[in-house]
Amino acid sequence: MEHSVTVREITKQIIKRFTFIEILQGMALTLRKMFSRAVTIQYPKERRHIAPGFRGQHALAKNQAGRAKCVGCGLCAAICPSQCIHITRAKGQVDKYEVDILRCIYCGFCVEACPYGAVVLTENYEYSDYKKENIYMKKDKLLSNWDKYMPGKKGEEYFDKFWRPLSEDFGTPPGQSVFKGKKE
Amino acid sequence: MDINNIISPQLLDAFIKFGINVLVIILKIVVVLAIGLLHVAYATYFERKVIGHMQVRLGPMRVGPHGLLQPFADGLKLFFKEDIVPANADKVVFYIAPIIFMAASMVNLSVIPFSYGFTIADFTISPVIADINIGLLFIFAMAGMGVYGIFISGWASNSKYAFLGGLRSAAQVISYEIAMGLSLVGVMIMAGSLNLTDIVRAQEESVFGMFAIPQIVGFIIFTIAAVAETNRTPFDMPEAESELVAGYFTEYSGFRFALFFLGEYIAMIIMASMATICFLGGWTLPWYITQVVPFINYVPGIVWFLMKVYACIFFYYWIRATLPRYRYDQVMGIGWKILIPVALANILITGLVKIIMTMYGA
Amino acid sequence: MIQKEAEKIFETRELNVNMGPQHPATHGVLRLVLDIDGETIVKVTPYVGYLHRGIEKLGESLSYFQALPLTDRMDYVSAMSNNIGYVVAVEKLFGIEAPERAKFIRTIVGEMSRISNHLLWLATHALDIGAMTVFLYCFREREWLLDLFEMICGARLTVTYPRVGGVRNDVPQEFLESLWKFTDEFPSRILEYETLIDQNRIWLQRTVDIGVISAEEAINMGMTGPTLRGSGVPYDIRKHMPYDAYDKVDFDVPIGTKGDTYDRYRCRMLELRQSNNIIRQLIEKLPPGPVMVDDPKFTLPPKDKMMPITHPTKEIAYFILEKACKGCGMCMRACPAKAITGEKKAAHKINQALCVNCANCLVTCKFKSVTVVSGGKGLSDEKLAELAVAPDQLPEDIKQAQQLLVKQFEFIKKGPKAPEGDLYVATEVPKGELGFYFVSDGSGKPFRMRLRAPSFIHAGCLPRLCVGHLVADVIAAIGTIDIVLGECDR
Amino acid sequence: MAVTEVRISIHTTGLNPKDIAEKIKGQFPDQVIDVAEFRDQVSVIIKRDQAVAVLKYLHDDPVLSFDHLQDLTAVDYKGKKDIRFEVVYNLYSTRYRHHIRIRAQVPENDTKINSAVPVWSGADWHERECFDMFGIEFTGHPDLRRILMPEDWEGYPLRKDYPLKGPELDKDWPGFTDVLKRSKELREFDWEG
Repeated sequence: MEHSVTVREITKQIIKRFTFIEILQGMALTLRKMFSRAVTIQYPKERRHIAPGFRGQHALAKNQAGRAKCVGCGLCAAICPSQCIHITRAKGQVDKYEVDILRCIYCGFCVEACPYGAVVLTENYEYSDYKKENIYMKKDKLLSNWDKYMPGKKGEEYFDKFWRPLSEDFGTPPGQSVFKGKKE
Repeated sequence: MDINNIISPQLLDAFIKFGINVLVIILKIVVVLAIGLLHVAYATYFERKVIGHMQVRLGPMRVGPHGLLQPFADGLKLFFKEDIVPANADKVVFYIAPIIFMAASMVNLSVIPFSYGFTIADFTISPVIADINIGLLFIFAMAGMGVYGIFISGWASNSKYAFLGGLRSAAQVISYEIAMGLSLVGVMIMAGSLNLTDIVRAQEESVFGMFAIPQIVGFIIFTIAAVAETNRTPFDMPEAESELVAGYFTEYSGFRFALFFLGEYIAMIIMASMATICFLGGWTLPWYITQVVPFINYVPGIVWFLMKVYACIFFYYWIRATLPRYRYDQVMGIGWKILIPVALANILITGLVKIIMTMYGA
Repeated sequence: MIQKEAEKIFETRELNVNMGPQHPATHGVLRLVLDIDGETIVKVTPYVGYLHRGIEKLGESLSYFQALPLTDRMDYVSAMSNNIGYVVAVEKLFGIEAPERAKFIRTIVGEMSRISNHLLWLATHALDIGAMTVFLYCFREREWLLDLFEMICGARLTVTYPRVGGVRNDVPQEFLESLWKFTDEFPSRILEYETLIDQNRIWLQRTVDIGVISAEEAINMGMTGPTLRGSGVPYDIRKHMPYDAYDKVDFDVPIGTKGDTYDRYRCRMLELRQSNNIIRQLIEKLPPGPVMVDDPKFTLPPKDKMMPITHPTKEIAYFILEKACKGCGMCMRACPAKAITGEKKAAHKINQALCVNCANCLVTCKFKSVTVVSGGKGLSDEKLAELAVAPDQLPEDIKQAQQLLVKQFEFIKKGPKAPEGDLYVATEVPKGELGFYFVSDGSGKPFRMRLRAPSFIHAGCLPRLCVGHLVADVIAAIGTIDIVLGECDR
Repeated sequence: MAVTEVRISIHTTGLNPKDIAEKIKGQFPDQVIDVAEFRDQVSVIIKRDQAVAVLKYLHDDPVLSFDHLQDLTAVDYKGKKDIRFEVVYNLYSTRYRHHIRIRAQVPENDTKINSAVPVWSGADWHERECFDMFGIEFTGHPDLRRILMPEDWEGYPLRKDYPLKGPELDKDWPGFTDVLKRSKELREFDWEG
């Protein structure tokens, strides 16, 4: 019995060796894939779907009256691990709010730290430039980012969803995501 | 003054004939070079597209519709790129090496026939620049010359990566040339000639229609050796990008790099043509196809020739997309320990069969 | 004399090749100095440190909460696992336990991270050996996982998703469904990779018997993870010291026998399947519940409860009650707008024209003298004095908001204080054992944060794996130990 | 093929770390200074003279069998403790699954300790890193060089007295001055023109 098994094994090995079977299988796979749909996208023409809550370039939120929500408490600057936020205040308002984008590591801690919901990370990830000054974000640029990338309801929704933690994180909210069973 | 006083009419006729012949040859060279280079340009595009699609992506898409103008964009880029010569390079040799490599591959185009000759007025034009009787040997000789280009480029760069690439290449190309030569001896025995046109004719007249069937072993050995000879995956030791960065042309840039690049693709086309001519029946179709579908005879032979060549080139790309890379010692082992003995055995058997056939058959 | 000259001329020397730090196959900025005799390796000297950013030193000046993004940047290929390793260690240091649901989510994303890491490893390992198609097939699936990461935390690579005491936010329903679909399809995708390389004769020749290391030697050298298990040592921290939800799932650990490159490759391929299995089990069992530990000492307080003060429509003003103010000057120092004036030991005053409403005075005052006046913005001091009530008599929601705001400021400015002691916590990241050794002196920042990075140890094993083989095998050896230089150099 | 999937139990079979500490105390009574416990983890603080002998005992003893050196590092206790440095060994036994931490004290004026490479060859790079970051010399180490920092670096970065904002601009460290010079040159280049 054992003998026949080894003989069969050896025959199998010999057949494998001389028919290039595994190489032919691989080649069949690549040939098959040649006629399948490409998974890549043509970037500047097509863009990938960006999930809501994407951590991109910063923006300063505005309230309904169109004024900056930021009061300049400095918590974002305090939590920032790379120390890229600089704030000065004068005459009862925020005078300077600057984000050194090139230092920023996009951890999103500033959004989490802000108790006022004044700073957000937008979906903009294309901001390369030839000059450093153009990338250095000043207050007016940050405010215009809000109009540009968080128009209408989008800004409010952002705070509803991604301005963490909310009290539901400490409890069991209704409609929490759970496994709903295998789909047949 | 009478022209007849200076030169006799017969001599003039001969002179004119000679002149036209020279013109035809020059014309042929121009046509073959132009078309050849165009094919090379599109062979790169074809490669990128084929491999791209096999890897579930698209390949070049940006220049022109579906990236059709990509080869020209690449060429322009390489042409205008800064030509960097390493400070410690052996300058003269460094400059010569790509030229040798390129020339050695290009010269091969001259002996490749694309079709049977045809007659216009009095002139028989054979679609081959030099219809020489030792066509096959000539190609081997030139392929051997190409190694010099590779090796001295590796040496002259004065870079260790290039040097290692050059060494590997010299060893590999020389070993596989033997296997390739031996694999073709069977074909020579069967055709009884070294002239490439004659080899095709012999296949057309043979029972099998193409030598790939009776010479299956030789064909497989030739295919493997041709892949190794042109330094392509899975035998791309000399330029193994993940080991030697780019091998012997690591230090080359701009147009000199383009010469190497062109030379490599021309060598690939030559090898594909060789396979087509020696094993796949060249521009002819086997009788069992032409008999069944007679109208296929109206298609010019060159179409079949190009289709077969591109099928071979596609095969090159296909295995490149599928297989990993061998190690240097394993490549040499396959060449010397497997391919050469098998090729020798193939010669022996082919010779014996031929003797028996001539003794009893004819 | 002549003989000596001749000996000098014909002296045999090894060729000295500098591989890296810029080289397509050294997986980053690893530099290897190879002494080669022909193509045979005589000696390998690895040089690391080109990506040294001083994460251990940086950690000493950041609070436990702040240092989390640093761990993303160590092994950027599997940032999620590094985050989990960090938060597990810090949780143990603080002596807190994350809620059940958070643990499950962390285990799910940790295993996703393992799959994505192994996919990248397989892709680059195969590419190094020359199989370039596997590279793109692997990236196809990795892309799917990275998109899922983006769905839950807004970033694909440097995720910063787990938090000390839970995770940043709950996972959406689409995430679970998409992930379930992924686990359905993934086994067939693994088969695709294996069709291309698993039995391929070239692959076998390149990997079998290359870089063999015995079990005793491997463990003596400090190897961990699949690199060690390929040699046949059943050491997996997920089983030896279960953390998160690993004690609630059922999985096997692949163990090799020979300890060569092929065994390590097979181990990782089987681990892909096991991870896929673990994810499926966890999704099925995922319990409902909170995702953050409800203790404002360690976690940020809920934002919506602070709304009564922080919402812009409330138009609040801050006012210092003259009676309660002791004139300590704390608020004066804390005020970033320099709006508070006053003599020492006398009641201070907020200049409403300069005040930016930042609440810094509110949270610093120890004597409950700063109060909130709803809708008081722009009113005169006299009017405010009329409206102002003592903090104790404020409405309940504002009182709660004020307390939470104090917690928020304290958490961010000082950080939670850890108990004194030292602690070593190891987790199983895809590359091996990631250890965090904390020495805490009782302050909000670690006194010493030591990272035991698996890549660092594995890079040190390279000479042992390479010597005697050929140049091409160095590439296979670098691939098989699966190093990332960001983690190696820290 | 050769790789099999095995089931590993999650239950430990090892000794209690306190018992291990007792064992060490029994074997080397004059070497052990203190035993500290925090969150179920036990550290044995020892003198540096016999440190390697203790480690060798832990490695070779069949009951203990600490075959895996998890981590080797140092801590600078400047201003906190009298003896400034401690070299920390985290040991684990993959067979018995128990863990112990050995902390060997190294004084500031003579930062030397014997190398653990003969016991665990994996200690090689750890010790080099300790030397690089803390300046602790491991006697008997085969190849004690800087590993993460450049070879011509001055000072030991992870020591507590290492300046956080160094006087880099006054000093001519070539790596830094070159970068500064180059950045000045590049600034003059008009990228947009």
